[in-house]
Amino acid sequence: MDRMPAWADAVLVPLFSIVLAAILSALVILAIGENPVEAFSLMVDGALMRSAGWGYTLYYTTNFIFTGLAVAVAFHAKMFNIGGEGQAAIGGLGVALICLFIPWPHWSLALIGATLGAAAFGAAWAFIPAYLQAKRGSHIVITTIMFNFIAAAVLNYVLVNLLRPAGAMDPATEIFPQATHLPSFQDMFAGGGSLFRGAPANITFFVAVLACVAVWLLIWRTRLGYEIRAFGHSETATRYAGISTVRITVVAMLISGGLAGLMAINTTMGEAERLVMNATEGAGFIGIAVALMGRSHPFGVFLAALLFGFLYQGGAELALWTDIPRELITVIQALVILFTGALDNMVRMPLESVFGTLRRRRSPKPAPTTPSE
Amino acid sequence: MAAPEQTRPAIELKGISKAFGPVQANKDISIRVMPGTIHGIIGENGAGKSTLMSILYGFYKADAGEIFINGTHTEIPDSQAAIKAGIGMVFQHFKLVQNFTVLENVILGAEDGGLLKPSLAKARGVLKHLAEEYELSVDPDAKIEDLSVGHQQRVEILKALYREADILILDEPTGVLTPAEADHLFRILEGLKREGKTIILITHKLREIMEITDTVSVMRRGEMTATVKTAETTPEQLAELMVGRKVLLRVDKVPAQPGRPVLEVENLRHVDESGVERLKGVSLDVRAGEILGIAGVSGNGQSELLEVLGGYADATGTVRVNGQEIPLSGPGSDGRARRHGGIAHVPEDRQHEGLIMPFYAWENVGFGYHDDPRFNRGLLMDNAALQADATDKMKRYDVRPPNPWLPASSFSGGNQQKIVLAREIERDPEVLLVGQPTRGVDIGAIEFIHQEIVRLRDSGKAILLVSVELDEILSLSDRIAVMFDGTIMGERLPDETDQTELGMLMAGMTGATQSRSQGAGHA
Amino acid sequence: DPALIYDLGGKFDKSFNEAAFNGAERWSEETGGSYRDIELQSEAQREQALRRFAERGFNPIITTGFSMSTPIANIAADYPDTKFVTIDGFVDPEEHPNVLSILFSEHQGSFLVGMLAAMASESDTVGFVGGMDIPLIRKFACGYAQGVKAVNEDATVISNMTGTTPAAWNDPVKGSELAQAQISQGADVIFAAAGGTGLGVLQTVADEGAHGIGVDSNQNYLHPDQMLTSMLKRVDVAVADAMEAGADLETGVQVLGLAEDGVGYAVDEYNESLITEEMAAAVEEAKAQIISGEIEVHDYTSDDSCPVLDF
Amino acid sequence: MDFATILQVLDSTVRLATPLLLACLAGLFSERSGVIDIGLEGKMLIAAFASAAFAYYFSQNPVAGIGPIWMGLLMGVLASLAFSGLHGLASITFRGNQLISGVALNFLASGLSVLVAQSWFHEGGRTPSLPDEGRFDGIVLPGALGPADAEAAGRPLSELIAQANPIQQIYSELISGHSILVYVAFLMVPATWWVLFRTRFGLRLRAVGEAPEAVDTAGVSVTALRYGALVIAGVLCGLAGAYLATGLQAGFVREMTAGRGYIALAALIFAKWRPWYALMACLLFGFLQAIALRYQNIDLGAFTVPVQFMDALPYILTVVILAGFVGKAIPPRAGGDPYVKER
Ligand SMILES: Nc1ncnc2c1ncn2[C@@H]1O[C@H](COP(=O)(O)OP(=O)(O)OP(=O)(O)O)[C@@H](O)[C@H]1O
Ligand SMILES: Nc1ncnc2c1ncn2[C@@H]1O[C@H](COP(=O)(O)OP(=O)(O)OP(=O)(O)O)[C@@H](O)[C@H]1O
Ligand SMILES: [Mg+2]
Ligand SMILES: [Mg+2]
Repeated sequence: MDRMPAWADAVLVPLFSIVLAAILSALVILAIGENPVEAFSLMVDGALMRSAGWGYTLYYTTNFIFTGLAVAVAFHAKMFNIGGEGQAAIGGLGVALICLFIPWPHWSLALIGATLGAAAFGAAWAFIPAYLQAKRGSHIVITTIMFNFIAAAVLNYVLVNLLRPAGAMDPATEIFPQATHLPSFQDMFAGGGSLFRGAPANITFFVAVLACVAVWLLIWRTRLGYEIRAFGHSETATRYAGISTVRITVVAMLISGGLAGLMAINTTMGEAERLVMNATEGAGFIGIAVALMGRSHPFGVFLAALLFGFLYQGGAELALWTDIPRELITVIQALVILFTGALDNMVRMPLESVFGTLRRRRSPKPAPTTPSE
Repeated sequence: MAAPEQTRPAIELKGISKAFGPVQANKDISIRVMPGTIHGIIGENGAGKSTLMSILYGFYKADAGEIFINGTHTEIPDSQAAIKAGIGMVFQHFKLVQNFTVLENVILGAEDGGLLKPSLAKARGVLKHLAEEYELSVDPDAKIEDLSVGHQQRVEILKALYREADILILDEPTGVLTPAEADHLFRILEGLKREGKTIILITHKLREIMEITDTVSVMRRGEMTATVKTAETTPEQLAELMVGRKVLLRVDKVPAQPGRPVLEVENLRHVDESGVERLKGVSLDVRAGEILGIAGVSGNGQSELLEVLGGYADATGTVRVNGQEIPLSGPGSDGRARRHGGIAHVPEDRQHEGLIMPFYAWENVGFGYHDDPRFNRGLLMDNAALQADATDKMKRYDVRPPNPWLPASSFSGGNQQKIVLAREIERDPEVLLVGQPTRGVDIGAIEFIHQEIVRLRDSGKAILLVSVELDEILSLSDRIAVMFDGTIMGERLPDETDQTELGMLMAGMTGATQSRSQGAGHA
Repeated sequence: DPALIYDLGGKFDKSFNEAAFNGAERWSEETGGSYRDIELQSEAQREQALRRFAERGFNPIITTGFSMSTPIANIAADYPDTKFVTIDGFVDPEEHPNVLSILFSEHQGSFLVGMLAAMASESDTVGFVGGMDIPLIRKFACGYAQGVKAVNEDATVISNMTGTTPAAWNDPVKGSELAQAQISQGADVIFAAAGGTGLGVLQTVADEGAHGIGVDSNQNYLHPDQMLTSMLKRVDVAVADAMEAGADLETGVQVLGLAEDGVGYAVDEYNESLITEEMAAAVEEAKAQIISGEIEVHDYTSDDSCPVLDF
Repeated sequence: MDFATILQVLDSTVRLATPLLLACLAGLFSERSGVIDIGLEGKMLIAAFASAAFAYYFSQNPVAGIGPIWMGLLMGVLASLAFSGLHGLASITFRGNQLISGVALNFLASGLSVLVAQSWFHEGGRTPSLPDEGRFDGIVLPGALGPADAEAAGRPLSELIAQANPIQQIYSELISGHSILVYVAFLMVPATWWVLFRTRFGLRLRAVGEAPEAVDTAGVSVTALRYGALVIAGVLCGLAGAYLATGLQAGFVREMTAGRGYIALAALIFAKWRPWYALMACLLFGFLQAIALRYQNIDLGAFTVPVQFMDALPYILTVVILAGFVGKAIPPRAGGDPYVKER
């Protein structure tokens, strides 16, 4: 068992893993009779070489940051929140109600209101599973899966029967009032030019970045975060310390649900400017992959979200200009998750022995030490 | 007794080395053990004893070295091979399936044929036989999780015997046993020895080494420093070989100066989750500047007593600290409230309760006190303050290595215990609850831990000590209460009692020696 | 060149989007022209695809599905020289002169297949399976039920929706069970308007010896002599026509109903054995009356209510 | 609800429960061995695709002596096994994160099935409709009324059954007439119980999920046991997928598992990782769905219960039952942790 330097573990392992995933993806592309080089350059071109491409990449990234953070916070408390999808959907309902029924004078106030609303609704949707887990031991994985389905039904009912403008075909609310429209990257950075033209990335991205910082502070700098982590590692020890397990379970899930709910600001208020059905589009599930890949650390979540944002946007470009089915992107995502997340030791083990050999060569006799002395 | 010189050694290890990453756990170790003997191995925490034995059992693979069993060179790449070579091992941390029955655990890996029924039937017969032969009786249909540690250990031994092991390795078998259980174990070992089996015994207790082994090896920092005939050595000499300096084997303390009662407990009752009454009206008090030792066979309510007083089990009755009644259930009865009320608690199980193993040492040094204003600035925690505090405490308690940036899991048991003690004692509590303070800890660390507890007593604090080590109870306590079946059987003064009498009380027998000096220690 | 954007269901949904694809292919075969198309996978891509195609000079840009109308309204003004077509969606022609909205009178077509269903039913019970409870599907259901009641006032219409998540459109197993349930309640003709889920409905209907009605494209071939008919929605024609017109496409609003042959019912070699002469005559008569306005089929989406069916 | 309706609902329950049951038992084997498997969905999906694709292929290019449906089944199982192997590679051999591996497999199946289907059949990611020889027929048990009787009597089967005596009704409607995979699935329950609690393999399997170090020190290979469990899980998921595509349906449609893998996972937890409870849990889920499908718009006079409510009802009831009656589920202790000897 050889150890390698921390930088190698943090940089080389993911790098090699992604390269492996890319090689396998290229083989898949070859197998369906397309040109992998062309495909990859299209993706990079479309996602990273144009400002609008970035605008899309960052838009998706924003979604994944929120859902990724949501899953990550729950993970720290050793809970597996599969309910991000439902919490985000209900968060959308919160955003819609706040935007539609409160006359906001300015978007900035509306953003604050919607942030609170989205978080409150998302948290509320996580509350019952959390409470049942804490009080009745009902497994949070089952209950959150169930609440995803229930959320879809609620949203379907509300959009078709209650919030849809009369006569409209779309099961969606009407467009939110002008005053609630959030500034997009184009509004913020283009200065009348065509920078970020048409891209949906908006000020919510910065809310997401703030959320990363806030979650980092929460988990590693506050008492609550300390208690959440302690609970996640050892329930018996938290009881010994006098930390209420019920409180931590519920609070961690409320925060998790609230973060998932925040995603709705981006999709609903920032992009669509109305609430549509299925606005979450599976981002809740992507959040699981993002959190796992990001090792539940906000910075890792940010990077993983960026990677998935790139894949989403690159995939869209691919679909636009080639006949490659959109499912290719799903396959690439799967390979990236597999190699960076689950097969990372496949890369790490050989690397470790390489570093081990290097070290032995430098110092022929390993210095005998025992750490307990 | 010992086998004649000309017979080949049952076990011979030559030049065994093993490294875990940068740590050299075993360095060129050679050892011979004659058949039909009991061979002891002692050494400080982390000296490499367990590693060496795990190599012999095929659990770890040695980096270098050879193994000879009964004179023949034997490759032991895995436990299967070790079992085939006639080796059985009882690990320090038992390798049992908790929700299996005894029988199932015994046959696991040694089944005859694809179906369980015949194997179980056969094992039942063999177990009965073994039980008679070696005083190894356990209910074959009991679930492991329902058994006491002592019985669990018997299952481990049965597992080895069922596989017809001729060589039995026991890694710190008495660390978790009561004196009675330990005596019983030694009777079993003597019986096995008579049958011609070879036994390797790892322990931290010199008394046991002296009592039962034929030869003894001492390990230090991965090396085998000495092997001697037990008859030709003394505990003091062994201790010095182990630690590299003179060790005080008895607690050095002045007589207590007890003050007013600080902790008063009256009629404490507690019912556990499965509805069993664990505390049946316990009353006791602990005075300032005294150590009250609670002796008892584990499972008689001592753990529950600590949990209730420590604030994580509900109870009825009255508990007063400095005359102030404290709540025993509902709000204000949790561990946090207890700490604010001046009760500090060194829990019995440091790995599951006292520490968060993946947390850094400095995070653990704040655990339970993390809401202390000293460690907080507004909404955020003041990590710098915590780290400074931890560095300081770790230095003072001689935690090795004194690095607050290591996770708790990478400290040895003794050093983990020091971290917990440092945290609890240094808060200067009114009352200190201590459970099994030296379980699995080497003698060097035991000496230190005992000194610290006495020092706290001498500063006028009340200390409630729970331990299954009668030696520890007898040498540390100023007054001894014996618990049996959720009640206090009686109180004794350490100078006026002995192991035999305490043992009787612990077994629930009051008999003739009825309460020689109730309350006499209060004077 | 023209470009075509399919709705989230994807190009090969065997009904609505596939009809658009077929129209485009036919146009391409007939004229030798080429076109670009894309299957969306997320809401945000709607605008993206529109813009990217417009920027690259594709014209006209044809979209399917009502969900495209809002994105088109958002971006149309940015590309005044590009013509946009929204099939099933509505964009105000006053505000956006470069948009053509094509709407179909699905309720009329559904009415006709409803009549056929009622006439073919021996149990006087017919079924409807919709993909999701949304206005468009209610429009189908309501027209269908009206057709049924027009033939037989006492007939029962069992109406079911498959779900509330996107999986509702792709769960043939659930469709199958719904069909079983309806059949066991007596239904012997079932109209499936549920995408991939509908395939499960039609399969089970065929397995159980009842009759199915397909939707959007002509699905009669799926189960010869078992499919009563298919409710046609000539998205293919609309797409081919728009591509044909190219950059000179006339914008505004088109409503394609029975009169324009925009909707209808399919009779071909796979189902002619099932459509008797009286049935054909009755349906043709009703068709004429609808065109002339003698019969007015209520459109659910006009006032969000249906006179003959509760939702 | 009359007798016939009850029977039909139960009949539907059996069909809906079967894929859940197979997947749930797959999860049971895997998780009992200490490998958490949220990739059930993906394995089912890829098996559904492979079975349909090859059943179709072999119905077009027949191999003498073997029915295309059996080739389809075989390939479905093999596909699922391949996924199981990948999961094992990641989570056993390379000690990776089992959750991530499962998530990745779900994505992979969802993408790969459509991608390959499109590349082979050009029908938009589905397989062509299977001809009859590519599908599993219902089996008419001896003495039960079946299609043959219906043909002989010249009346529909349902009518025949409705007129039979109640025992015969139950027998013919509910018990007889399912595809072979249904019977396999139900027989798997006692089989699983027997293997788990009556055989050496079962003992070791349960042990390795609880305390792998105990198994290791007893001289048994943890790795081999866990791979063994994954193989069984792969086969069972393969059957589940094949049942969806070739038993219940006549072909593969994208995402046709529609979340059943997750429901099976829920059922597994619900069942506390025990085979008979798993049967009960899956039947319960199937029953709730069957009821919800049958009674979509309940008219309560003044007020119609919306379809969305009925649609969500199975999920709501699951939560209620879970919270009210089931209580805490304790998973196999070693679940989710890769076994590392040198801790
Ligand atoms: N699994 C492991 N991984 C890494 N290092 C280990 C491992 N086990 C032991 N070590 C290292 O090997 C050394 C010897 O450990 P070992 O457990 O053999 O000590 P020990 O003598 O049994 O101690 P104790 O008396 O506490 O039981 C330790 O100091 C530690 O650094
Ligand atoms: N994962 C690890 N990495 C590095 N060192 C380890 C690891 N696990 C254990 N050790 C080392 O192994 C040694 C012995 O560990 P072990 O868990 O046996 O504790 P211990 O000292 O034996 O305590 P106890 O006797 O109470 O069990 C310690 O010195 C510890 O530093
Ligand atoms: Mg040890
Ligand atoms: Mg140890």
